[in-house]
Amino acid sequence: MAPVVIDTAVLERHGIKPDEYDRILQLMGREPNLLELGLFSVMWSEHCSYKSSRVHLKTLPTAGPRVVQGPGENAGAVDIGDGLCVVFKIESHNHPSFIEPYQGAATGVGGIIRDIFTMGARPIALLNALRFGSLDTALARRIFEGVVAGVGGYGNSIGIPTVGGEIVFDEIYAGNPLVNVLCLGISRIDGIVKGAAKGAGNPVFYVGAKTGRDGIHGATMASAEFDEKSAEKRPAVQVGDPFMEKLLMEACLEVMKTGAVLGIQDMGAAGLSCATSEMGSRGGLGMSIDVMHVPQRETGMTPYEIMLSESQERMLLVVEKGREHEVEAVFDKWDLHAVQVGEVTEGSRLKIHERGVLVADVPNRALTDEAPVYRRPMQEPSWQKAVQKLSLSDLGSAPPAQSAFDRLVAVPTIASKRWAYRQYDHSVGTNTIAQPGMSAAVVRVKETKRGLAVSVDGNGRFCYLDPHRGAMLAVAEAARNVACAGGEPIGGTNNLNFGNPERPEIMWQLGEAVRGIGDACRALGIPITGGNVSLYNETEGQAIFPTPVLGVVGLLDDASKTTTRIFKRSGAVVVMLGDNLGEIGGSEYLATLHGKVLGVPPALDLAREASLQKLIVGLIRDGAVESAHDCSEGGLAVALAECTFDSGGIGVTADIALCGDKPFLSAEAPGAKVEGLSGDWRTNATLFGESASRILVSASDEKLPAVIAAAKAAGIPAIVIGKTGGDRIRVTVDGKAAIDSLVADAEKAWATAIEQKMTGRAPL
Amino acid sequence: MKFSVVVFPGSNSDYDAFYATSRVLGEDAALVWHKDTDLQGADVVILPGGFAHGDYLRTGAIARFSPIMSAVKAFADRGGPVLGICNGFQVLLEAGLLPGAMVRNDRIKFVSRVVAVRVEQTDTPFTVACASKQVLNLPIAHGEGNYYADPAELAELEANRQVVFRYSSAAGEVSSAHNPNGSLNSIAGICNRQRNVVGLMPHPERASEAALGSADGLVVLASAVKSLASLSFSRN
Amino acid sequence: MRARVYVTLKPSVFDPQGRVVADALVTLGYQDVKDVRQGKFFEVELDGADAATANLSADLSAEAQRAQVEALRAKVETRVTEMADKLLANPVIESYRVEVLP
Amino acid sequence: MRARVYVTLKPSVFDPQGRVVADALVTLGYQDVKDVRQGKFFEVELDGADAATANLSADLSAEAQRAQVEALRAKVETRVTEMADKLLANPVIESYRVEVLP
Ligand SMILES: Nc1ncnc2c1ncn2[C@@H]1O[C@H](COP(=O)(O)OP(=O)(O)O)[C@@H](O)[C@H]1O
Ligand SMILES: [Mg+2]
Repeated sequence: MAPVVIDTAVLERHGIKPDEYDRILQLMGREPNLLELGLFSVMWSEHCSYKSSRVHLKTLPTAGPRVVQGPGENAGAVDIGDGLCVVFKIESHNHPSFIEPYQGAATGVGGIIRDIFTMGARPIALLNALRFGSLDTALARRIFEGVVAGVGGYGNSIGIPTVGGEIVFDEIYAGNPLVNVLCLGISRIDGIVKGAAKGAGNPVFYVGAKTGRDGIHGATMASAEFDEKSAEKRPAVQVGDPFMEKLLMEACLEVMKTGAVLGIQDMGAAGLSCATSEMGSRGGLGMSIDVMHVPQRETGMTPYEIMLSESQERMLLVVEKGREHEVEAVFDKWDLHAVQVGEVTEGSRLKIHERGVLVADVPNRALTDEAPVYRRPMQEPSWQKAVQKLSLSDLGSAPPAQSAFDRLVAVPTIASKRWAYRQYDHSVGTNTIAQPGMSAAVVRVKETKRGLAVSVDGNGRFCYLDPHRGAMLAVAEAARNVACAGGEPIGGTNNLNFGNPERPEIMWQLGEAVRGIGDACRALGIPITGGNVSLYNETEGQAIFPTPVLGVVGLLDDASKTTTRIFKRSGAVVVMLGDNLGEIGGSEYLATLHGKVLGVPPALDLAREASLQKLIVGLIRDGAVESAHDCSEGGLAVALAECTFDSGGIGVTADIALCGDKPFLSAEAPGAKVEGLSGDWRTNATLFGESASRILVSASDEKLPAVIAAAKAAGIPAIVIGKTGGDRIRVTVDGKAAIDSLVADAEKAWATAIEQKMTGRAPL
Repeated sequence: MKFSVVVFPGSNSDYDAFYATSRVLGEDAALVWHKDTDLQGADVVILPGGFAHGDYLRTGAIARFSPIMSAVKAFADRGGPVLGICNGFQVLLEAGLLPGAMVRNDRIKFVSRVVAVRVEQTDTPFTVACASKQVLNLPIAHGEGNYYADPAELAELEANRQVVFRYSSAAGEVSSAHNPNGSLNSIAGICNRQRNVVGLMPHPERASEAALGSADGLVVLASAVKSLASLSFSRN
Repeated sequence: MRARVYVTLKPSVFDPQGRVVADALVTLGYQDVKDVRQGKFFEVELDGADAATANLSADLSAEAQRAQVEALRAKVETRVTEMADKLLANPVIESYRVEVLP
Repeated sequence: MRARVYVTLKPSVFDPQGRVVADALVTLGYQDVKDVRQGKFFEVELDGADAATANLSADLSAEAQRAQVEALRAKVETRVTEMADKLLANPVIESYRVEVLP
């Protein structure tokens, strides 16, 4: 390669800081050439190296009796019995989705699917967690429309059902939407294949789409803040090819069954650079390739471009020498042509050749394990304490409960997401037992009686107000949703969406959130088996809310025993498990009705949360309850209404006890006392407060004593609040009328709110 | 009896059809690769849902040239029962085994939900076990299920009773309000003149077990088993 | 008046659909097909523009008429280009060309 | 040599995509948009055809050269029309037009 003077301008273009360059010189023992610098640039980017978050991620609990594979591989895996494991991971594609919503989201889906089948697992479900600005703006509508179409476009085509997810709308995400996608697959435990090189002399194969100039420096883009200039340096956005990926998936799963594949890795961020160096360093071996053999879509590509390209739908395989023909035969069947690009070598160097000439020679661990690790300074934001103060008297008067209820059921964050999920094929694969629209998705595991419940949850507002507690609440909510479907939480994955980590306040948010995830996961017995970090989620210096998204997977021994949020019949007793403390800090109610994000998020007693989840899983397993629904955004009133939706119009009559006037004095939140909680304020806090650890269940008169007894044994309050029946949602607070709506009216507002925003007219 | 399910590159409901016929219905079933030329002794052929060849160009357009399609054509010509589900229906249209064509859903977007479908004809191999005007709850999942035929063709289809399924309300009334994609005459499925080749957009194989929300679709597959006793055609 | 907007993926952007069509053509025996790129076009029909032309034609010289038509075409072109920019093409991955029909 | 195949839905077939684009344009303030029809086109690149032209050009009169090129264009047109017939367009709902590029 032609010698290039590596000056500050070159380093800057590669996003390499001066001290990082010193480290490169030290690791290399000489000056790198431009290609080598390119390798360091992409591999040491935040996206690939986790350099800012690594010290924190290390603190997460990752072990457990069921864990088959923890973090570090392409995806995590957890034992589900019968020799099978569930393989899952979550991944973000936030920045590309802002630039090109359809393709950004589509290629995000493609990327996470590859992570799953790379492990030897057949993907059976997709979920997503999305954040957009307000649907009252044309920009948010355009991004939302494109992202949903892209998620569907890719998943539908490849034939993996999108079975659930969550969508939140808040102006804070207007210039930086979040697109987090979780994929889950099933594999035999002994069928897991890892992304490590094995055996010097074994051939290295490339298969899939040809390499083009797309996305060069995509990984570094994902690690840079948006500013006005980024409009110019827009790299070519990749176009997803779900058909190619479908062929790759089928062929790879088939080829892995031959046993001739010793290691496999997809080429995602940082493309061939990442796949070759990671496979080498994981296997403690080297790799030698010649870019001449890499199939190319464009002419005149340089080794630099070939190594850094992020063309989609490509895989790298280490094959047992002598069995090449078996591998080639399978790929040929699928009209894919696997080509040998190099071989595994002794030592630990990544050697890249161009027509036989050595053009890069780097110790592979220098690119991976020895990437810089930063213990970046953390500082609680100066405004943190101020936003936790909530004085109701400053907010004026409280609206009547009825009008607050009417507004809340139709606010896009709470409203039905059917406009989105009706664009997702959720029935393909014939495993989907609980479809989108339920609290958790449930898929069955064919050939067994088992089922898996999955949920993704996160609450950016809570995390903004208190990142530690907000993150604990996210874990608790995801696990509780899974438990409400009858699943015992067995593993988790997380996506950390934050701003610029070079700012101490952002780093503090990240550190606190990770600490919260760790605390909650330890208490609830949920090992974290993987995840993803997305930093620099900022526009013009404005960071998003810190938004950790938790994906929790739960196991049902008998999938047929699952239940949903929906009331099944008239005449059932409605019971609230847990305490109604009227906590309105950070609630949807405050944001929607008063335009404020203030206060402390609800308190969370982790021991009690764990008992509650055990309780509900047991009740569902024993068939003691007919429905179960977690109370979250919109509180008890909205949760009650949601139980009536999709039931065919079964109403409910309930009376709720007024919450206390000092619900905020829990030991965990000193100083968080809300002033002015009386009158209508107190009624609204009772109905719309978002206290954690609450589940609404319905049960028959005969089963009621068993439910009460089980709750008592678990130390969880169980309060009978009403009965199902009629065609109205009637809620009184301490006997005083508060809400009285026809189910049909409330349901229509809830079901069609998003469609109306998107089409500007009432739906058919 | 044996169901042969054709696998095109990009088929994604092939295994679902295989599972429903073999595991749920308990019949023999085989997956047949599109490059093969032999249907493996099929009694019934299913062209499954999916995105054959990515559905790039047009749905079903490239798949019709697959080697296996000559065998499917010959099988159909001999009177063998052929069922095209969703993408399989689109392939049958492109291959000329059924008349008409598909255009984009009238509301453009991909539609995935359960719809009610009324059985219009019970004298096809895939509806003999249905009651007349029976309403089935079946999932649809497609972006291009908006059936089109020119006016003369459409009139002929109706005159020959070739419309086998129509979108309807739960009570069985047909109206534009219950038409999810803009199909002419609310058509959800049709058959050929000989009545042995049937194509439909809804997915009966995805509604063949109560655990999945509906077992209404099983009657479509079970019909094939029932009809076979009375049908006579040569397998080779 | 009518105009067409032709939209194509930028040359640097991979076109999976075109590739599959090209493969299909080769399989069908057209071995000489080297590449296929797929694009789309929109034929936009605008109201009023024709009426405007009609109105003017009567009491003007041929040259003045031609100038009027030219001005109208230019206006349509600007307008449709604006539409392409705003809605019909995605500037991140696509480029477009506008053609005003006679 | 390159040729383009333009494919459109027949006028009798309702074009939902065109309708949606037209509606969107009106919503964006282009009230004078009367109708939009969406079509697609394929740019087919054929191998060898150029080489053939190059070979011939040297020792022939300008006229003969032109005739040769014309013959080649005609050949390409026939060939691409065949492709359109067989694969690129569905005659039930679509019509097409072939244009050989210079
Ligand atoms: N992006 C999405 N993709 C698929 N399904 C979704 C999506 N967003 C929401 N849903 C469905 O709507 C349900 C309701 O969402 P949410 O309000 O978050 O419920 P919960 O309070 O149970 O967490 C989700 O559980 C999910 O099944
Ligand atoms: Mg939620």
